[in-house]
Amino acid sequence: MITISVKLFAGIKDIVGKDEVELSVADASPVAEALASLAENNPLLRPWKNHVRFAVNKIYVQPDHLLKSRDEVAIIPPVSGG
Amino acid sequence: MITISVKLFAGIKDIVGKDEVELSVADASPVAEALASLAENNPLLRPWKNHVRFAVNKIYVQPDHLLKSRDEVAIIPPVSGG
Amino acid sequence: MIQIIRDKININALLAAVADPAAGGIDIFIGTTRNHSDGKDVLELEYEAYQDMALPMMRQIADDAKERWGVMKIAVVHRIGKVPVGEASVAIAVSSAHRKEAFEACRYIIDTLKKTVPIWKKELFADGSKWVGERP
Amino acid sequence: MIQIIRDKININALLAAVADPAAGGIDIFIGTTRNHSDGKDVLELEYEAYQDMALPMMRQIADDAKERWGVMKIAVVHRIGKVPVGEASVAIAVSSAHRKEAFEACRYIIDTLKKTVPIWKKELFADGSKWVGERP
Repeated sequence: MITISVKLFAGIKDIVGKDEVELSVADASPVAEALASLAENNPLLRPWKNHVRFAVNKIYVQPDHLLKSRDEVAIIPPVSGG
Repeated sequence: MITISVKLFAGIKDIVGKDEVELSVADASPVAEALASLAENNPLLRPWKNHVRFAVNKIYVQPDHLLKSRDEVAIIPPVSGG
Repeated sequence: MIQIIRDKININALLAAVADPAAGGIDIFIGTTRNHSDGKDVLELEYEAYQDMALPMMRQIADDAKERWGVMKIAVVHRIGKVPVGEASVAIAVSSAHRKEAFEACRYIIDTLKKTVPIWKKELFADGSKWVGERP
Repeated sequence: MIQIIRDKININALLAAVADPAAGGIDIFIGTTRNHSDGKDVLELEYEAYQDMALPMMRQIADDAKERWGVMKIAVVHRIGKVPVGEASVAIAVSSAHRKEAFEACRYIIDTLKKTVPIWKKELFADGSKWVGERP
């Protein structure tokens, strides 16, 4: 298992009630596992699966991007800046 | 004959040395006559014939637009505002 | 706000003139005097206008843009007289519900103004001056 | 000048940042908060950013625009936290030798920023609030 930090924003942050959580996941898990893992305990997160993007160490990555220990993951709901 | 006022700008004003002149032209002369009439006494104006537009009473008109007494004519060299 | 002025253009005044609580975006174009022209150093610019014709034309161009793009408010200010290098000679602001229309209307206004409105620019060099624009 | 700030955006600071004696034009886009959304009155907006990612992305977008259009200087400032209706949430300024490139680069930057940079907007109504953007 590895430890990753997961940053949360906007609607997802509101559902979880925190802007950052630490997770333990299997080494070389796909980044999408960060959301799946949180959704296990929080059904409200499940419908978000197809509406978010992921970033690892501040760069957008595909959902199948593999994680390493200490990665900074961010779950990015649809952006609305500007 | 009718009397018209002719406003001059930019390079044409510099050649004539005035920003406005009064001219007497035949009634119903085309507006292009305003430049032709000035050019009679000032050869430097002759090459401008195909480089100017005309306005009568503050509206662009074609060179064959016919003049009436007291019209305000303007000889408009190529504009360069902005 | 459609003006020809001799003083420095105040961009905040244009912004205030086009502000609208229903606007989602404002596009502003500012034309500034450049320090070179055809490889020569420009020391200063001087603008002259046929004001009685230029002002109604500027108003008409703004009205046309408002109708064509459905934008909210438009400000067009042209400075005349001497304009030091780097300062604004013209500024246009357009507010709109959506940004696409603000950009397109603003670009239309400056393009049309430059092509049609009777205003002239003279470049002053160390060794003389020259009215800008096609000439014989 | 690439910034995410909590205070009111100062347009004059952006103008100063992109001023260049060789520039012929500056295009500025200002995104302002609208007072209605889907027929409801918006009282206030609140923005949140993933700053550590948003800032480098804003820098990259500006660099891409500079390379693609050959423009001179670019300023991009996004405000976060509460933004009253009518005030600027984002401002982008681009200076360029020629105006076409300033308009196109400015439009590219706001379009790309809105689609990609991790910043979120929440609308506050009399009876609640809502994060803007597609959701489940």
